[in-house]
Amino acid sequence: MQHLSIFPILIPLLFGAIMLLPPISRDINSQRIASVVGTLFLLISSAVLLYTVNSEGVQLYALGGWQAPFGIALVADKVSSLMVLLTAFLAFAVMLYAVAGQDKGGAYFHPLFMFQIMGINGAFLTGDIFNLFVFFEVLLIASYALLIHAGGKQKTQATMHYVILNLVGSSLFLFGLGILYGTLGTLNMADMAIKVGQLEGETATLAKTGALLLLVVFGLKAAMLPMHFWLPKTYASATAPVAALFAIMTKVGVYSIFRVYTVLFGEHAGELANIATPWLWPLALLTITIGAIGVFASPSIKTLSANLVIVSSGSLLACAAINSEEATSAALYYMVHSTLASAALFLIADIMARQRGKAEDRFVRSRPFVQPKLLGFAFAISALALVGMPPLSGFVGKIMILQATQSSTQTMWVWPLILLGSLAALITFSRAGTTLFWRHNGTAAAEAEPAKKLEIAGVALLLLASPVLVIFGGDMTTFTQQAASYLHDIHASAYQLLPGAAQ
Amino acid sequence: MTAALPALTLFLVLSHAGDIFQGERFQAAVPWIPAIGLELAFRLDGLALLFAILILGIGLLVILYARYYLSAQDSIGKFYAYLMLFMFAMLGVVLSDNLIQLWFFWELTSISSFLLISFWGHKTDARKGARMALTITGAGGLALLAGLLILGNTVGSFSLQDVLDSGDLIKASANYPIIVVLVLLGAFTKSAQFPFHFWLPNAMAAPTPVSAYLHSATMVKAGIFLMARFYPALANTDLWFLIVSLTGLATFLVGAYIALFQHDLKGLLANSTISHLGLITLLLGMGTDLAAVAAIFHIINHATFKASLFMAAGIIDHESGSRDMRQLNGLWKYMPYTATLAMVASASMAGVPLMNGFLSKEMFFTETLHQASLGSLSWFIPVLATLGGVFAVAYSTRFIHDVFFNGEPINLPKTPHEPPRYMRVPVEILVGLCLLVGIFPSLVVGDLLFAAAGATLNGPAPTYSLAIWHGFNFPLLMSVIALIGGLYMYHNRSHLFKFQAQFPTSDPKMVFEGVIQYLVNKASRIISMTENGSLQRYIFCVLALSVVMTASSLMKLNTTAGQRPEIPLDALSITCAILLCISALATVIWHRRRVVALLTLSVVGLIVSLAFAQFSAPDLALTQLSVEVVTVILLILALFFLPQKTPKESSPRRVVRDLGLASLIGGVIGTICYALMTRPLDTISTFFTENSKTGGGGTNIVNVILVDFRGFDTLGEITVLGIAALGIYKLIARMRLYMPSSDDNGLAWSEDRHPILLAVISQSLLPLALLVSAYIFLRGHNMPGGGFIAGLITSVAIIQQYVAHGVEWIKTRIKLDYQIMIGSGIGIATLSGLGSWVFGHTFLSSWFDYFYLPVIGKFELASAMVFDLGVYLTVVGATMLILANLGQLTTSERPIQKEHD
Amino acid sequence: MPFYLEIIICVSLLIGGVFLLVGSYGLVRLPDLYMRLHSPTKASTLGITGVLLASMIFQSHLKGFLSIQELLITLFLLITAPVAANMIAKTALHQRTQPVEKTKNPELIDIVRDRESPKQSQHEE
Amino acid sequence: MMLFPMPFHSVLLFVVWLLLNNSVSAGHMVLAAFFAITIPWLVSGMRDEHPKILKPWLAIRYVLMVMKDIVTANVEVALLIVGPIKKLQPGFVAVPINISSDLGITILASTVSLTPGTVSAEVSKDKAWLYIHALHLDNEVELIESIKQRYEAPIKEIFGC
Amino acid sequence: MLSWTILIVAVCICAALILNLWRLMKGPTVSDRILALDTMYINAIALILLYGIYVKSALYFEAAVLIAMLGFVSTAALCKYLLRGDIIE
Amino acid sequence: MEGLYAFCVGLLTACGIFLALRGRSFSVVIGLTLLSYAVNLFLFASGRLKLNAAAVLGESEQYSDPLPQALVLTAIVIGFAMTAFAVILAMRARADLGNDHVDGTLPVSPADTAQQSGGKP
Ligand code: NA
Ligand code: NA
Repeated sequence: MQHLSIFPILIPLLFGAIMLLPPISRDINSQRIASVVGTLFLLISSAVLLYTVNSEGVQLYALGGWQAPFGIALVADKVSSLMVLLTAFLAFAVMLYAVAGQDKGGAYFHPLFMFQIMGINGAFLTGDIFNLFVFFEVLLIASYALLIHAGGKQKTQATMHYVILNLVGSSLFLFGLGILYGTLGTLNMADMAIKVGQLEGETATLAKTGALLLLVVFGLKAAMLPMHFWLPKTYASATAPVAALFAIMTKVGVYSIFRVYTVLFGEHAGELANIATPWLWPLALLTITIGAIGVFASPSIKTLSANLVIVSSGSLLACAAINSEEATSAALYYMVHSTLASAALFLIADIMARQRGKAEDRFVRSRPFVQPKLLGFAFAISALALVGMPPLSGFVGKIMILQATQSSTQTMWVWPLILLGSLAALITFSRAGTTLFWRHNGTAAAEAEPAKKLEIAGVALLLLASPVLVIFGGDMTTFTQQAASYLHDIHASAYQLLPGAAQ
Repeated sequence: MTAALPALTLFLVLSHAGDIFQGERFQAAVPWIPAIGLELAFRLDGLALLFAILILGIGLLVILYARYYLSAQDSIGKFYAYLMLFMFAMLGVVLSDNLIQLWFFWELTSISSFLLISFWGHKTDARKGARMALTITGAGGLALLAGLLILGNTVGSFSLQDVLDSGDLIKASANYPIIVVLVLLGAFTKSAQFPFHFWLPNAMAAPTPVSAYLHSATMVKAGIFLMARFYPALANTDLWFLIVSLTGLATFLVGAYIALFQHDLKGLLANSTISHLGLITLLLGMGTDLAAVAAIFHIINHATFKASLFMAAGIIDHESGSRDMRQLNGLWKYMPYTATLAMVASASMAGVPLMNGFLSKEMFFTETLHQASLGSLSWFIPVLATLGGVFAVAYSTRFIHDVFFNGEPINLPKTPHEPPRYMRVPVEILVGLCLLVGIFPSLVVGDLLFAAAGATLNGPAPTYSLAIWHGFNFPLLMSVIALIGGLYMYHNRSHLFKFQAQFPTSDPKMVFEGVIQYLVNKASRIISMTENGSLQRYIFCVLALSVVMTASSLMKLNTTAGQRPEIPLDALSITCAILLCISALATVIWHRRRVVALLTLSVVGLIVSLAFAQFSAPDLALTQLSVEVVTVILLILALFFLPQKTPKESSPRRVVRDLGLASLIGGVIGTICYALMTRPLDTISTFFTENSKTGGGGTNIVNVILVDFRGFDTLGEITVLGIAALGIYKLIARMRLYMPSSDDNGLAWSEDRHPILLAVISQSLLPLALLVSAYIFLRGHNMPGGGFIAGLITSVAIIQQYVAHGVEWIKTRIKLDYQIMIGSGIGIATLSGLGSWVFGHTFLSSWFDYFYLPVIGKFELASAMVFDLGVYLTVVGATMLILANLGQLTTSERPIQKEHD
Repeated sequence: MPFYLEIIICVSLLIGGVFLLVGSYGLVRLPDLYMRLHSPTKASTLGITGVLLASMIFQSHLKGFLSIQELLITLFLLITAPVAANMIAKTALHQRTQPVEKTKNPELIDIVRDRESPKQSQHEE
Repeated sequence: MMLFPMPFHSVLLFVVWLLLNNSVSAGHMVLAAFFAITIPWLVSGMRDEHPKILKPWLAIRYVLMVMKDIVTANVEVALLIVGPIKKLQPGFVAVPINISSDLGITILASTVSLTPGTVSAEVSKDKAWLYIHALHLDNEVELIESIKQRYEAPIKEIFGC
Repeated sequence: MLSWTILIVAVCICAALILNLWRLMKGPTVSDRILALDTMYINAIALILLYGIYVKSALYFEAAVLIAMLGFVSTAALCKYLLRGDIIE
Repeated sequence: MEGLYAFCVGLLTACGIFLALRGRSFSVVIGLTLLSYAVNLFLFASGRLKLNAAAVLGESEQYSDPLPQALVLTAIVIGFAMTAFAVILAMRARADLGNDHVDGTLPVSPADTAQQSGGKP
């Protein structure tokens, strides 16, 4: 399939547009069917894409027939197609959950969801830095709109903060892009990677400022300290499917950091080699720290999951700072794992909150659940995965990250933080679990609604991923290692993508 | 049913026993996740066999026992599931031949034990006890992981066999102390070694079968197993000896001491377990091969007598309703058979001859005597060991005397009686074993012990004799002292109890919870300090970080100006710059008078457009102008619903701080901007200039870039616009706004809703504006213009109608569904891109050609125009969806709810 | 460029420039809003017409054919300037902006604001 | 009429299109005609009923006259502005009008604004009075008379109301 | 000659713009400021056309048309706001 | 000219950021608008300034860099969409939270505290 690599962008885009048109726009049920079908298509095409990339190598897609570096090119390599498949899987599972009823409570949930996916996939696939900006904006604006889904004061306020911070971030993004274009004269990331190496002297200094501004922007998306403040409230206030979908959002920032600071400003960048590391390193560690503290302080599951997202971001950023193939491989595995696990937890938190009456998902004594066994099982699985305890995928990612630290200084900092972070999560989860499931008064609330079948199916899909990631951990890690070595190999990740590039 | 699986497994394991006794070792490995060193690797050697037999054998007995122990309300299925899970995990630990896999199962034991301890989760004790156990063992597990990873990295392999074979390498490595400490942390926490011992008594909130199984025979032994397993790799150094044996000694004494003062039967047993675990640890720490043998032997013995004692305690609890030794008295009368069994087991615990406990304790005493690692202080160890023995005898005696004799029961909830037949069977078997081992040691466990010891030492086991009688020697003397001293101590226990009562008792549970709560509070304080909910602070952080990052690298810029010649200044530009700067500053100064700020902002926008025009960007000028107007209209709309003035609320200090940051960033950005502009640049843009006409079919290069070279950006851009409109619609749909009845001066609004002149003129302007927008649209490809600007012009023209005539008037006259416009706009743009697929080109490949028609002449058709039409429709649809819906907010008729609820 | 064309262009440009300046000068100089309203609506309209005329001639010469696009701008301005002035006047009246004291018929102001008819109000008096 | 719901606008649009494109080529004629038909057709719904121009030639004469007045007005006003301000005698004037259509009133008001020294400030609710502000009010009655004669009368005649 | 004239006219327009700005800053009423902005739009049109003559290009014409059209809309909207608060009602 | 241009960009940035740091949604929106002007000018300048060089074939002898112009166009549109959303969100926040403070809660102003602590005579 010649056009395979653009499917992950076009499918959600077309489905989103069609859902704005009659007759589908008039009826929620047909929108639901369209959404599920759309995400299923997306899942299939993403899987085929990954398979194709794995068997045939990188898929380049020159939009409009204009070859890079002049036109915009999509680059489906192992890294991006993995992320796209992850997004598709997440989207499908979350959509199953959403169509059970959470999509009500506001207009346009389905088209917005589709556009959000489109933005995320676009950001993963694009090989052009300005196009990356555009897709960032697509996913951001869709996320703004989804955040306010189903209304409420907290949502409004959290959205306000999120929107304005990101507007500032977008401005910085453009400043950074302007500087990079003004020094490199090109926008294609592969072309930039090649040209960066030739920069010297003051032009290089200028380019560095631009690169660092981009780091701030990506750091903001990835919730890097001190720019993580927006995350807990934003995620905790979002409607469950939205929060679950947001689990991938910080990963977009992390992914961009990997793309930009390993390919563009990696080993080969001459004077600008590894410019992000001195900043990423301390900030990543501090992010893990504040995330772990946040985990410890969390009063409710949603906040807990949000803080876990921060911890995972910090861990991924630490991998980016280590800047080695092993670290990147670890990050890729961990990214897949933590995205799905935290998404599942957001959904479970929602089901729980709906069954506990006023107590919602807070760690206080309350009425018992309507479906204690089901929820307990789901909760336990997601908790184990997120804490990083065997037999679920968290431990693999954790060990990979630990193993990726190379110098003893790195080990000295990363290991205690990651392990203590796990301990904080373990303690909080055990406190949470025992309180939520065993500290009861009264009987199950009459108005509490049990989880619907589709909701369970969505959660189950997400949870199932975790053991699968362990069982097929060997294949999975082989894949991430290949993907990582591709990313770190400038000849593969830059020179090969430019038909006319001088070697 | 449940028992079938363990029984089968036990059978399988035992079927290999013969070979193992011959010194064989079974190993099997399948690769799993090589990236983390994990492979599916199992080994069955003497040590593994010993533990497997313990786990499966006692497991079977516990399954049988639990069948009678649990009440009808308890879900026995759940219990068995957890138990099987635990059994599986334990087997995994002992059979692992890979470090990571070992840890994998190690953590599984923590999890399954958490589930078992909290089986009665409705009880506070159970929840807290389980949490504590999980926290301690979990923390230890993490330390263990770190230790194993370093160990594996040091050896270069995660295969257990490789590790065991590289003892010298490990001990020579600089990492050795770290490895030892981390691995031992894992072991000590699991085996409840001092100072981590406190979780074990609190884990007694679990059902008794769990205690019997986990907290005597198996889980707590996992830590011991770990030390035994890594014995060849890590032991036999001074560091090992110091840490392990001293910890073991301390645990041995502390456990024994505390056990004596427990009133709860299970509490006594738990602390006695701690003490015995300490004993084994002490043995493992000593570093001699014989000590290791003694340790292994005691593992077997402790498992048998302690499991039976727990079961007996469970029977007592079950049949009398209490475990409090102050209530329980004289049960001999009610359950003599059980009492007998318990007495035998206790005797073993106390180390009475003819019992298995005696044998291993003798070996223990022997080893303490041969210990010289503490130099001249080595005599301490046998003395303290004997003291521990005294306490052991004392609490064993208490267990028997205080429960089965010592008067009549007090206020028992139930009248005690013998348990059901089959509930006793497991106890009988275990007690029988105690005796059998005690009397015929080498016959019963000789082979097993020998194989296990060999496996532990990763070599041949030393020579030892498993005899009941070794003649009169020091160990025997120590045993005698312990027995007599223990009985004496028990007899005079009231003094001791009084002595103990002076000390304030502290419930470790409360302390632990208190510590956790303290940490949680601290954490909450930190979080609420950092995430204080102030957006301004968040923005400040982002900006401060970016300024620190950029400024730090900008410092290295020696000269700001580059080589590129600058354009000379002219009066016009200076005037415009003055206008721009003054207006911008005025906007800042007057930002609290909102309407005025809006006016000055408009000036800024106007000048920016002029600047674009001046510097050869007519398209930008046009776009900026039209966007500017729509933005201002939007802001005016917003002004009505927002307060019209801003109160003054920033403190001078904050103003200065913000001014500082703002000017710093402004300075940085200005500097970079200047530095960039004055340096030459080699760009890819010549390609666009060369291919615009030939490849894109248009002379307006910017537009060709927008709809062709980088049409994908534009597709994204209109999607953003469309999404924004949808989002805004969502925002508006549930908005309930304040509508001021007067302006900020308190003046009532004018009554003239639609000024006549404005209304009439607007109607005339509309067709003209549409024509202009058609013009701009059509010429866009070749001249400044295009779908976006055309769309905005159309929108502004329609908005003008709204302003002049109001929503109601428009509603009756115009039937446009803006949502459909957005959808079809995005759809058309996408489809125009998909069209190229038909011709085998990539998405958004453009097509254009020149045609000739009579009369009309030559004209161009291009797919880019279809794309641009999509842009146009989206822009109009989005802008109008926003503004028209916003306008409807104040009309008497609320917006039609398109919600799906 | 032929000299006569250049002259015409220069003259119209100068007229335009001067009138624009005068219009803006009046905006600064005149004492009250109602009077200021006159200067941009008129002086500036003529000023812009001058510049437009010059531009028209110049562009026609440049392109070699009659370029009268600029008439469109004139058309727009002629249509919109009076309405803009009217709206601003209405706003000023609504906001109780007082004219200079020497203004004739000051009693009309309240009537104008309320859009009453003068005789009617006189009757009521 | 179905084809040209707004004949005046159609003509205007046709001309303006050619103006915009600076071309009278056949292709642009066709396009101009196309827009002259489609745009009025599109927006005809968005209109109140307005009187038709009954006397187009008079209308053209009126436009030319106003043009001339605009030039004089501008010169006059310019002189007033740069001249001594103290001598200026501003004032409000109520002009009675008896044009019934909104379009007529608007045209009158616009004309007044564009011509010597006067700005239309307001139209009374009953549309019987046009309030104007004069920059220099010598003779109120004369001003009213000149407005009525010079502008109101032809407008009434053009639209026949 | 033309270039000199352009210079003079440019100075005139610059001066006019500065005067507009002065009125915009001075006020005193919001109506004054709106009037100043409206006049500024007209001067900006003149400026663009003059620039077009200066650089001998017709590319800037549309910008002038747009200012003429859109400037009015924003003036009208601002006035409507001051009159009625809600500009689309 | 470049210096003047850069100065203006810097000033706009500073003004925008200062306003974005104020507490009220309207000020923030105005500030972000100013900031986006600065951003657009900056991005535009990354292609270097050229006079009389519009990127339209046949209209000038040399052409300014068209690529940043196209980028700025995209940025303007996106900025517009974002600003629009932010404006309406500000209104929604006022409706939901009762005030227009970006934090949704009114800070205790120094004046108020002074009044409270200063005590009444
Ligand atoms: Na007793
Ligand atoms: Na309204």
